[in-house]
Amino acid sequence: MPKIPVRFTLNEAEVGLFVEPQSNLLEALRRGAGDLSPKYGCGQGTCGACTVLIDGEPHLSCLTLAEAAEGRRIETTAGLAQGSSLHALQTAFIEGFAAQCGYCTPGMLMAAKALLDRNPRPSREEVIDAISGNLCRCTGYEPIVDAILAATEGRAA
Amino acid sequence: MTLHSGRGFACINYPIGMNLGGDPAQALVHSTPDGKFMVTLSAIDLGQGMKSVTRQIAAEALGVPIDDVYVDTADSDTGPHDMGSFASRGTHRVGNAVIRAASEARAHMMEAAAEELEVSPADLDTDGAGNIHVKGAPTRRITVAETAIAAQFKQGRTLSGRGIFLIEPSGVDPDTGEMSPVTCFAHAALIIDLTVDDETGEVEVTKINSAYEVGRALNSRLVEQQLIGGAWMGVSHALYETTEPYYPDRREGPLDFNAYLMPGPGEIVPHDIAILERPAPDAPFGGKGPGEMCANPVLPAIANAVYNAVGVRIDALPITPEKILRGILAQGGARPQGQRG
Amino acid sequence: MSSVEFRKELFADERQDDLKQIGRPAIRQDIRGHVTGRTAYYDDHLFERLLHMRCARSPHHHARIRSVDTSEAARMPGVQRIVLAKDVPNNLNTLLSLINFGKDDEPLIAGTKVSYRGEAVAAVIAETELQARQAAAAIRVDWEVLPHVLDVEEALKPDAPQVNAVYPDNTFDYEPYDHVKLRFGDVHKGFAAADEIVEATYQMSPIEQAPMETCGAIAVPETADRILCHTGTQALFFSLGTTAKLLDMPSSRLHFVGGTVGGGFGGKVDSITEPMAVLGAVLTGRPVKFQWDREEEMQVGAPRGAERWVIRDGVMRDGRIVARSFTGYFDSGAYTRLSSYAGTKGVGHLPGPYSIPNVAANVFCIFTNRTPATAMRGFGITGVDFAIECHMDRVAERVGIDPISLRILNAYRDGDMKAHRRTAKNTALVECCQVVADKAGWRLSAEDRAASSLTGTTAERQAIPETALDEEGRIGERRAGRVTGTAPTERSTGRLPAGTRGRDHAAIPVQRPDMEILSERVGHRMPDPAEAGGAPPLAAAAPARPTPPAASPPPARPASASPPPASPPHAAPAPPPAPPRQPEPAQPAHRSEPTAPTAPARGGHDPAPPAQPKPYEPDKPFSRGVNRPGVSRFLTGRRR
Amino acid sequence: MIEIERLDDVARAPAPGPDVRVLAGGTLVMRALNYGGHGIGRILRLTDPALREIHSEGGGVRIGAAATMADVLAAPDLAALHPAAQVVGGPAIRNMATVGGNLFAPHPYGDFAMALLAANAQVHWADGRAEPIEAMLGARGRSAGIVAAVTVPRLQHSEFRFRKVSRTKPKGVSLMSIAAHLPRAGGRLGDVRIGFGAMGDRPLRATGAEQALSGRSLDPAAIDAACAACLDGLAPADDPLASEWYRRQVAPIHLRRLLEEVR
Repeated sequence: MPKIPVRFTLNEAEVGLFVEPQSNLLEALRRGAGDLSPKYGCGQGTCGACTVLIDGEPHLSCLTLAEAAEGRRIETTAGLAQGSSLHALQTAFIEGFAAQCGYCTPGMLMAAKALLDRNPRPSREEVIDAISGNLCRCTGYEPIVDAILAATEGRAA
Repeated sequence: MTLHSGRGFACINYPIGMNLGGDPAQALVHSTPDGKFMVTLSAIDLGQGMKSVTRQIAAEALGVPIDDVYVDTADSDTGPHDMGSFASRGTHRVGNAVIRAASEARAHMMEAAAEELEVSPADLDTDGAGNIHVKGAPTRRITVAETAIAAQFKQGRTLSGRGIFLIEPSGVDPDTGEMSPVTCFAHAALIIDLTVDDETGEVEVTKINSAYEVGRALNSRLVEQQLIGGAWMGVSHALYETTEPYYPDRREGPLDFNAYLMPGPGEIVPHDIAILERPAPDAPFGGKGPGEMCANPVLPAIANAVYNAVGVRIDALPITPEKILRGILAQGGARPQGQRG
Repeated sequence: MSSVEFRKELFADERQDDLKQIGRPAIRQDIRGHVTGRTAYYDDHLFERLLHMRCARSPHHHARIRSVDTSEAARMPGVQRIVLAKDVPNNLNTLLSLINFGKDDEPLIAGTKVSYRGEAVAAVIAETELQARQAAAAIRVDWEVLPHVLDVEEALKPDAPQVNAVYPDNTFDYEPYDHVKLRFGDVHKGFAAADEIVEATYQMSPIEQAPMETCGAIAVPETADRILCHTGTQALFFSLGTTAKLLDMPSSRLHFVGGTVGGGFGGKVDSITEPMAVLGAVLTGRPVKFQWDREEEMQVGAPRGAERWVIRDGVMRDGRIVARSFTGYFDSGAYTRLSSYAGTKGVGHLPGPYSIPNVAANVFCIFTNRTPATAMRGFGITGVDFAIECHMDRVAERVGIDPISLRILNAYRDGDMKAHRRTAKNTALVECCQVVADKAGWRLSAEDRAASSLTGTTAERQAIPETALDEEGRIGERRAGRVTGTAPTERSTGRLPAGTRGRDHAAIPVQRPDMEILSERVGHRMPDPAEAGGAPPLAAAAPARPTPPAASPPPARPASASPPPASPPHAAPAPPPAPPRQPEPAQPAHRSEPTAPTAPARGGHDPAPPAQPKPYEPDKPFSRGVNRPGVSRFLTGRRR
Repeated sequence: MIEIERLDDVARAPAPGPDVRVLAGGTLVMRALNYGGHGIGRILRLTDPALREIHSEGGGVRIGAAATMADVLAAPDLAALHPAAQVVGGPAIRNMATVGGNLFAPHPYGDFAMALLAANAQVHWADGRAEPIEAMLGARGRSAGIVAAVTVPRLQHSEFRFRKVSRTKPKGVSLMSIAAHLPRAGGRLGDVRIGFGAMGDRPLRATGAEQALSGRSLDPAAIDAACAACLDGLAPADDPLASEWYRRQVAPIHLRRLLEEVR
């Protein structure tokens, strides 16, 4: 089957690719666009490691048809820092020891960013809901929730 | 419906670094011309912090700031042999190998500095901030960077070291089971508070208090990461996880994380930890490696707490609402065992 | 919500807290990579013309393979190669052969029989993952379904289906027995003297390691006729050595890169994806990725095996446990993987952190028709601890003693003799009990609060008692129906005199003095060489016997399952005969000894790799994954 | 793959059948494709924005089949259904999972469809047919066609209750879910509808419990009767989360808790 052209913006840069029909956005981002920050964890939509933002909202790239990204605005963890200046969430994850193996971290960060973009001062419960689709096997979640809350406080300061 | 409170206790020891077959680990350390040190390993960092803890161990053993040390792992072309990261052997085996490699590199560094300062190496010490000075005369000093430059470009000397750590293999006597399984043990004791819903069998763990003895916390935050995350995994193993819900029957095995159950961020249990440190003589700076043992006491403590709450002993994991409810019904209702402690 | 406190006042006199780097909450070296998405896991390496490999798997628990029809699959779009058992050069392995433990019992790809549901029978290599999946689904296998067994105790019965031809009795061979024995004192005498007997059975469940990154590897043909393999293994040289062995290639042709892994928890020691990917790269000459999806990770990837433990305690009214016996069953699944080791490690852990004068255990590693089990966080210990600590509460209830008080009463102290005949040292169980009780507001008696790990040992607790021995459960007896019991037998056939023990095993000393850290820099009391032997200060002079050499390959089992010789009991403390170390063709881990004529040195343009592994040559790159302890080539040269 | 940009073009599409699947949010079809897509012959992708609209229509609300759970949560008119939409996965899934897709979600999924069953929704097919949701769910897997929308009656938030029982929070899938429409007039219940999710191969009505409550006042005796009869109409099975035995055991307990919340 012929490949299909698709264009979108990835972290504010224009991207044009040819993708396999029926392939998912995760593969298009990783092998097509070379952005390796979203991770494969299940291909089932049950782990959240591949979470990216599409037009500002969190989506699972493994369950998104690659060609459906046409014309959309995609954000990944690779675009989170501004140059060498880290996003408040990134700083909070570093200082809060909120990652161990780090494999869930890019997805966690995007889920958290979607929340903070919409709601800069979320409650603990709102943070928990925001990352509820993102699994972590190492940390027990508490350091992650604390780090996201710390990032919100950091922003307010 | 009644929510019954229960409290359970368990304590354990944990063997650090299995040794039945002999399991060596190696490390290499060398300096760059500007006095930074590279540690080359084949150990694996699977999240436990191998790169970070060996970096800290190397910095301590070298006597230099941690920022001046980098750890590279694992490339079989450059990293020396290592059996792998399992059985709580990482910190113990690799850490000891790193100490040996770093100690040899340090000896060369002190010899090079001694030549520059025209004193005996035995009269020198490091200040941990990047300087080497004469003992008792902190102003008579040379930086590690100057030492490395002198060693490389003037003295023709490398600041490098090799380390291997191996405990000779132990067999098992087939008649008595006599063996030398490990060289040190970590310890833990833990108290779980929970509630049991006597109509549904649902359990909510409300509090964990724990005391973990880890030899020495080589990095206090890495230890905290292991203990918090490990206790979470213990709760998960106790109450949720199985690949075979109808064991030994193989049917209905979960195929995704919706069916393979693990507690989520909505079930975070407050966990108050006390860390005890009794250094193990043969462990790197006494540290025993807390990564594996931290989950273990949680499982029985939860089972014991469930019994305390409703009088039902669940001896088969996981402790599901169904098993608890069957137990409650079989005995004609919840039988709280009274407040503990 | 959670909190951490350091109880620095405890054991303060054994520790200096003025180290400069150790103890600091230094930021993780890898964290910046994690939060920027720059950390490179094995799958984060891009290769042109990457191929994808997927397996066709057994739908049956147990079946003979009559034939495999790959014709339809081979014609499907994108398919480059179909891989069958015959394509694996040395298609039988066991992981621990790298440390000379156990017999090769598992194919990489099944050729004649499958023994668990999900076992691979073929692999497809195709241009895209979807093509590989669809072609794998088109492979047709003619199965002859066989009876299967899924329960460990059922598997021990003489008429149980035979799971694994290499171990025809469905038990791992712990020569000369079909189980690991622990014998310390005389438990049956202890039970007879006890006021109460408390017995219960505990069952673990299979548990998935569930790392967020699934197992996988990418193999890439590299320059110099080598193969580069990016891998998520937890054990780089385990995987490298295993790959070299299965593919019958010198390990120096393999270049493994890993070290940054998205969680492991034990499941990434198994080294299956690496040989598969490397085989794919060898067969196609292109980069090949072999990666498990989540379903495979959950049902094909080895879980922590289920364990069943029967504990029987003899306890006095005052709470002293005077005898404890265990019957343990490790469910290994269809192949050994690491379960044999779990059995041994679990036995070394018995009877938990308690001083009990009479301890016995029979622990079995049993083959069933389920997914092979392997390591997981707490390997060999988690299930034992669950059983022991549930049991301690049962005992406490029976004798009416506070559960923590019962533990402190029986807790091992420095100097106590453990059941595996080594002296306890550096213990801290009592202090952990006291600290946690204090934190949680669980009141302890003054006596319990005053207890200490440093004191409390006695000459009696330090002694090795006279020990009842037996020879029940020799390999093959159970299958022949001559023995049915699994618990430690009451019929002892001999007694080992009190005090009998072998020598301890210590760290190999440093090669040169300057590799030793200066004692004043280590931050704690260094071991006293006089204590190194582990002789307790109060112990009576003990007859010693050497322990057998480690993990030597067991001698080949007698072909006939003839009745065991009625060998006399150990009348005197004599060591069991150490089996001679014999080079076994299927276990090349010790091929470091030159056993073949030296091959001619290979030039830079050497054609095909030699079919036979080369003998050990100290000046060549590391061979065969694991070497003889102490002779690493990295330390052979003279230092500058 | 066939792309349908406008709903009017449905006629030219092959009829969905066993090997033709409609791709909307992707949570079902993309997952199947990622795992080989076995049994999928063709995929219909619908991109008509009209399919995503939610608007008032007559006495009820019309929800386009491609409206996501997040769209439902943003619609004030659907406040009574918000608790059901809120528990479908985490935020990313809620941005993707559609109302139409939920109608076809296999056990243990389909909590939102179950709520629609209790709400007595109508299902509108693209070819113009409409049928009660119960009929549509009953013929699921055998029917051909594309669902364009569902309409739900306007529900008083106070008269509609939803409860999800899952092992993990906040995202766990259903061990069971319950929705109850409990219209009241003059202190008495009108026609009660109670749906159960994960208690059969599709969302099912607890007809016994409905009969025990309809026309009665919601007093302890009625609740007792409803709970006693609540398994009528349900067909639970073993799955990895719980056994049939457990589901039968606790269904009355959870129904009671839901009903007692209302009182």
